[in-house]
Amino acid sequence: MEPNVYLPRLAKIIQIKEEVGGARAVKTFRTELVNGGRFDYRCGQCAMLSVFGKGEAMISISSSPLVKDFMQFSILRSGRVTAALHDMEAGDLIGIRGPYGNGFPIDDWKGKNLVFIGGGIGLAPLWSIVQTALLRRKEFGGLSLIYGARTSADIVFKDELRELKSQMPVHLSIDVAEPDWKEFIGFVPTNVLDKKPAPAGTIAITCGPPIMIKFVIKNLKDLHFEDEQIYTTVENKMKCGIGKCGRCNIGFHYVCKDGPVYSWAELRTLPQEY
Amino acid sequence: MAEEFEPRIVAFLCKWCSSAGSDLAGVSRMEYPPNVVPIQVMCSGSVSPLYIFSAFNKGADGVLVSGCHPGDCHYIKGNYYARRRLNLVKQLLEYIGLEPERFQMSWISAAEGTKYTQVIKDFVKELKPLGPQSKLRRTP
Amino acid sequence: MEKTLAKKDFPQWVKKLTSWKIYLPKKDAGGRWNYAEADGEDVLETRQATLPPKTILFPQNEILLEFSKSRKGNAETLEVKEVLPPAEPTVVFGVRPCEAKAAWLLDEVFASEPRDIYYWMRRENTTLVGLACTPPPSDNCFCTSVEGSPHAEEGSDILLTDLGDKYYVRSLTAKGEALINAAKGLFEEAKPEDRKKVKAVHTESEKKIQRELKGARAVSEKLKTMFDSPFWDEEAMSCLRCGICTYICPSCHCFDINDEIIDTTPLRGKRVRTWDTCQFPDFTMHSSGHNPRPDKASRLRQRLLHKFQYFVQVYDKFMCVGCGRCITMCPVGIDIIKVLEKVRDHGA
Amino acid sequence: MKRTGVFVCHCGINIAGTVDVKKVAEELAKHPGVVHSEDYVYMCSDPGQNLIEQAIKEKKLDSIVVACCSPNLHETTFRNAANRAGINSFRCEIANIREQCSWVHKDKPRATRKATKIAHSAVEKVRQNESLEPLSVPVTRRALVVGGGISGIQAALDLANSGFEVILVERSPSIGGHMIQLSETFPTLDCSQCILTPKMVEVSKHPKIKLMTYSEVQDVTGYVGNFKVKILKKPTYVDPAKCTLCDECTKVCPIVVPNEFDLGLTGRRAIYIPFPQAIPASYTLDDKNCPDISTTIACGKCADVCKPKAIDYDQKPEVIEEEVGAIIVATGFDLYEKENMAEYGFGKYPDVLDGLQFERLLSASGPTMGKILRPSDHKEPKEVVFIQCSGSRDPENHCAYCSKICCMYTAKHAMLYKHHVHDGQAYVFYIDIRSGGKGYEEFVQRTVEEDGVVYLRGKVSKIFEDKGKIVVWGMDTLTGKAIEIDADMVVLAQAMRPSKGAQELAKKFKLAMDKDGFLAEAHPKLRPVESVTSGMFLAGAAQAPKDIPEAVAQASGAAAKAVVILSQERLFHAPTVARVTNNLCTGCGMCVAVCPYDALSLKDGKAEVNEVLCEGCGTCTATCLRSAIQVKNLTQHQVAEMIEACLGG
Amino acid sequence: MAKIDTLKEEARKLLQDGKVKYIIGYGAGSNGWPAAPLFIKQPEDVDKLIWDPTCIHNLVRFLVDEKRRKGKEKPPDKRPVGIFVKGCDSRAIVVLLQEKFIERGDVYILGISCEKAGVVDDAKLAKKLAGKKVITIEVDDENRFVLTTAGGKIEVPVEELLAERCLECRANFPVIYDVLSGEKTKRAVDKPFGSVEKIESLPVEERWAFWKEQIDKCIRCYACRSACPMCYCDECVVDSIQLAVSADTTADEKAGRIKWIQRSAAPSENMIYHLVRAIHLGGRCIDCGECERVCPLDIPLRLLNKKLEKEAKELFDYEVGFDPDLPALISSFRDDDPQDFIR
Repeated sequence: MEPNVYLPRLAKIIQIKEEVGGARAVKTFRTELVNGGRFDYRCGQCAMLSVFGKGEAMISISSSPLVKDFMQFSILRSGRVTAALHDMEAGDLIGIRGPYGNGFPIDDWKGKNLVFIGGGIGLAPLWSIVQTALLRRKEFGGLSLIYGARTSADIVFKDELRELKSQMPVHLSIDVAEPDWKEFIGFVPTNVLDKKPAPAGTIAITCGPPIMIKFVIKNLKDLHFEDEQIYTTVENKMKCGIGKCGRCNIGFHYVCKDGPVYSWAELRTLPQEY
Repeated sequence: MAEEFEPRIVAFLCKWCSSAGSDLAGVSRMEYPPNVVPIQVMCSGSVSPLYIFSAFNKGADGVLVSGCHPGDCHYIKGNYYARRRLNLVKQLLEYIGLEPERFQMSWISAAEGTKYTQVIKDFVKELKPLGPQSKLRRTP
Repeated sequence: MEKTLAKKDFPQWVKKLTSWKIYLPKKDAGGRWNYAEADGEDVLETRQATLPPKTILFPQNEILLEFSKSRKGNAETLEVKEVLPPAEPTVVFGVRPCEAKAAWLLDEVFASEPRDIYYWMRRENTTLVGLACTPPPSDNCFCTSVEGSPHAEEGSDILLTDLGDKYYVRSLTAKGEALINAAKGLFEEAKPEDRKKVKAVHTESEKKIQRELKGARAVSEKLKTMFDSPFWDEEAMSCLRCGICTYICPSCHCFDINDEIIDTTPLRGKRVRTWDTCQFPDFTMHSSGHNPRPDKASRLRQRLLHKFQYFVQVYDKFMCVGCGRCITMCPVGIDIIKVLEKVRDHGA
Repeated sequence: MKRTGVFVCHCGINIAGTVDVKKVAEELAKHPGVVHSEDYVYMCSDPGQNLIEQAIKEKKLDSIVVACCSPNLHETTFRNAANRAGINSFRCEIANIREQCSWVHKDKPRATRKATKIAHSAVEKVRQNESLEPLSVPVTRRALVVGGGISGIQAALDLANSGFEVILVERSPSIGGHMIQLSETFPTLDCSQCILTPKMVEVSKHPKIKLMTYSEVQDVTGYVGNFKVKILKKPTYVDPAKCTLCDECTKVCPIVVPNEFDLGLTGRRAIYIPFPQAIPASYTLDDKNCPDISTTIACGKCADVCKPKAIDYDQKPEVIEEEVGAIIVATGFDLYEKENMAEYGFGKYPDVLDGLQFERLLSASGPTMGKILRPSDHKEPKEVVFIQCSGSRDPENHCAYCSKICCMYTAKHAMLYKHHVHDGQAYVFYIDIRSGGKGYEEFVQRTVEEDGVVYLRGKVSKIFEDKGKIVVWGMDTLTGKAIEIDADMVVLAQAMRPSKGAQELAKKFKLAMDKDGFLAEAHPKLRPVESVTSGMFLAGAAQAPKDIPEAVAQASGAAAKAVVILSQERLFHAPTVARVTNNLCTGCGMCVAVCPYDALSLKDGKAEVNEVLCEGCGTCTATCLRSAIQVKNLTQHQVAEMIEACLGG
Repeated sequence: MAKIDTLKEEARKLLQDGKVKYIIGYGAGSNGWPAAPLFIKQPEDVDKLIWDPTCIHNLVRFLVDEKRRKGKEKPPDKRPVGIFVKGCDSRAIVVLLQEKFIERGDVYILGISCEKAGVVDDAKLAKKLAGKKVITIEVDDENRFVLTTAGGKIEVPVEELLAERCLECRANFPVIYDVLSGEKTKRAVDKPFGSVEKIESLPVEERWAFWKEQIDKCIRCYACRSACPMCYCDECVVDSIQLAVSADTTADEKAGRIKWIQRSAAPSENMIYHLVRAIHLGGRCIDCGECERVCPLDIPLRLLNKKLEKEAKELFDYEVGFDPDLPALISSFRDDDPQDFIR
């Protein structure tokens, strides 16, 4: 009997970390499959998480594929399923199916500098590749991260970012001034212009709200990045994850299957329906 | 022998009158069948038609809404709106062929423990011969 | 395998197929045609059913799995049970060739990796017996404009052609043959004159198609340039944003997946796949409230582009079989042929 | 995080006798989100509450359900316990498995199943309850008293003497109400006017009381602590500051109308002073009866004779707006309508009187200067029949209720009649004698024993006039004999009714009325002086028939209740109020139309909630077609889940 | 049959003078049905306007789109929209005014009286034509439909072809308009609720059997509510969808969307959907019959709504769509509303 692609595997939440509180709460969940471990995936791929009774939500995997013990998801509390996930506790069971999508072509980037540009919860899909790049540090050139959030409280992976600073330049920003904030104040795209990553031999990978991505790309272009040097992810609404249900369709692509990772060179040829 | 059919009833009781009336029935140890699970609401006027439809959809064999006698509404006039609104619900349900006995409304004051008991007894008695409600019940 | 079957023997054939579940177009009390189960009084007519036989291969509701959940102290138990469609052999008689062709299009979608097991279990268990259209079942038929014909064979396991007192029976697959073999005695080998006659009937039937979209392939090319045109706003003005055009479409296949609760104490429920449509405003709504296709214009554009451009780009086929249902059924007279003609002639 | 704890109370055997409490606790433990579930013999006891507090802390519960008795009993207890353990009061819900379950069922398995469902349903509710804090609003520290009878006077004086400003509004030209019309009062036979007038004067002189007679409340908006009232001050056309009470005007006024104060036994002019001791001491030109005032061309005679030029035809009605924090409604009573008593010839025969008319005859300042004379021929009546329960205790034809004071005032009437007419005979028809009250029973005994009033138990069947006598047919049910009395006068002990206009007033004030039209108290036993609207209180006969001491006591009670509000800087209001989901609201205004408290309004095409006005009834919720308005902590989502829980399993 | 020449001229002037944003009227259809909604922006297109008994659509529905469109315009074009309405359609405008969904100044109403006729029923017409194609339909002086086909003219008394709702119509001329074409001829309807009474007279189980069969057909394409001018909510309460989600919608609000019914097109869910729609149309439905007309499965939805129209009239003496100042049926009451059904 062939495998049923709609059938999730049972997984257990083994750890929950509160990243951001309040109205736009974010929590990071570490999970392992009930029979142990995880399935294979690539950086930038997603998985469909089930809270039985509430439904499914497509979430990007934020842990590195090189970490074998668990799969990690950082989730913004935004709807029925994610709210239910936020109500769960370590030990609770969920369903996971996947992985879905193409993932980042990380092997094509060997020897290149990587600049990660993230906003808000958009750091989650980048996190997988940041971790992987660190674990395969020798294969890449310079690494740096430009990341911002609305307020300092909205910054995810606070502890990890502090640690990360010892391993690569980390440029943080918040949208409006706060008393104790010593780093950049302003939107992420502005911070990109401020930090001026050099395009030579560099791949820029950006992820965040659609409006941020739009201006990050514009600013990268202004910094003379080529379309092929800019990568981003598209987050359309998804239900099946396998390119059938029609929801994430843009042009002849299904984001869940043909995406979500696109170089700007590819993405600009598709209709702007994301 | 098959177990006797015991109808499942949801009762929306106004906190100020009917729910207090059911408390009085309790204090007075008046016995009545345990088929009704009460949901206390602030006023019969707050009972949306959706509650009625939903209860039937979720498997209720009967639904009762009970509020204050006209003129006695704790909120002055909520029960008047309920009376009009739920009359329409009742007419509609009967029109599509639900047995009229399945949806009922009553005025029961905080002092009418006896009436509460009687209404429940009568309701259960009327529902028994009808058997389970499956017309609006969602398929398991 | 090419045979003939006396028309009067058709009910016999149906009766002999005891190990199949049988559907064919039937007229309901309200005078509408639907694919319904055979009831012993079965004749074939060239009528268009309101809903295409897609409802059999890709039913509106499909339970994917069932789950139940309980909790004891801190330990949670969760049971997930796969629910597969019943593996019962099924025949659908009297399928319009365009509708069978639609199955052939759906096959592409559901076969592309990873395969959709729910569709395939039904598809593999179902034999489609097409009946060539003589005459066209609808004033709005335009199959010949979208690389189809009233006697198209794609998707069918058998194609019947009405030759007056008998059917010309052309078996196209092993599934089709099995069906004939189940009632061998009823069939005769097709004779050369039958073949001739079939050809004539087929040619004649093509002429009877009343609607035409000239240059569909050109339309497809043209659509590539039309994405940002204000044209769509104008065309969509009268759209009601209902789902009729897609729900009754033989080739539309968008769906939704939801958990439906049976009981909460303890939690029991099922995960159900249901039809959905790109015409509903919430179809593409992100949970942030952002909607990539926020208006009627972008949704009408999506329907047409998906059928006439995106699908063509991937599979080199139109995702429209020209049955004309969406034209006939549209409450406000949006006519896909007219719209596409306007596309074709746009800016010319 | 959703971590709910469930605590099932045995209540000794009150619950555990019929409900398998252990099983209920076990079943609930299976419920997703329930991380703690236990039973205990008395949850409300100290150890029980400690158990809850401990579990909240140890298991980090964020909400609890206590399955026990009715929330009316221990909701506050357990909410306080929850609060002590660090969770918001609203994160505690009560599942009533005693009054609504164990006490009314015998079948243990079924009662247990029902209790489980009730508790489930409470769990579903509490899981979605928000943590809320009471709403706080500042208080306007002034009061309004409506009605200037004895109740209103007493309430106003008590409030003023507590140091709060009071506006006393009276509809008629003078305060005093019905009490000022009375002769003597039972059981002490104090002179009514003698004891009331000092209080009236005190009102008029009190620096904290703003007296507004001949005025009516037009409109009330706002809420407890912050009412805004519009008061219509009708023109009297006489400036009290200038009026010297010389009475010249009445002498020239050509218009005579029945005198309300004497209940039509005498007449008065269009310009008049209601009675000599009236407060304010001034004349009023009654523009309904002065034929020309409406056209502003009065005959002018009164103005011509008025030396101090106190008469001013140009006075106009005035609307005065006031802000107050509390309102006491003391609108009093009227007697049951004469038109309804045709069976006793009331209104048809001039010598059939009602109780108040008889009071006027008894009064030394009345139309007969205290002599008992028949209105028809001014002769002294020798046989007088008093009929009790006239219009009361008669659900078929009249009022169903007992008017309460009629037994006493009839006894007083009969006694006083005998004191005036020593050779006269008084008969009293009665159903029962109800004389509960200090000195009341003795008073009735005195009437019978010392004054020889004949009490006849029975109903009067017919009254008709014959040869100058009023013939009363009745039945003495004690002897079973038919009785016929040729009376000179009949006095009906008419029932008390809510005063005319009470219904309209109730609408303006958003007060509820009982089935008889009296203003409804918030609770018949425990909140007898509060109305259903918070911040509004009831005093006197507006709420139910009562005698003077009761009215005075209630007035003081109402004043004390008002002081509870006025003595605070800020008030707290239940936070379970409506909330609008703006995205869903289309601004159709249906919710605004149904809100009984005017708490909703439309602003920029969306409904807006005034949280302080909202009482959380939820009628808006059921009306809204879009579920765009919800009451906090009893949202439709919560109810939907509760329905599911009630029917599950 | 009313002539719309004057209305056309009015329309032309309105467009020429820029007094209206655009005009919603009827033009020639293309899918086999003679009339279809037509949106006109240019004065020269006014000649495309038609009026015949196939102008069945209630164009008031498009005011809902217009309101959405206007909400997105920056700055909004506040000119009114010209709209052609029949009697029933005009009542829809009255209800929209009553519910403050639109303001009177948002519309310029071009009213047409149906006079003695009305609009035709598609099924009845198809039956009468028996495969022939109709070119024009008119009403003659003797109140007959004159169907012109390639094969000649067919004359039919109007009653035989009129839509069911027209046979029970109580407002065959607009109750609100800026200009009117045609006579205000009141048509005597002896049984305004005849169709409902027929169902009511059935025993309870037969009523159920009738409705069950009908509702089972529903595929939940939602054409009924999409075509309904009263179903203007951004999000329908029976949807678990998140249409009314905007950037400021909180996660709790989104998570708190109630699933009153399931997405599955199961008979029970379909029935609840239609019941909710019916009850929400109580005191609001103006019987334009669009829900029933657009239903691809021919579910007689009008009969559901008509039932509540009947109850509103009989129980509460409430008539829908005549007075924009009237409070809504369910946001008002009378002290003596019937309560004999209450214990």
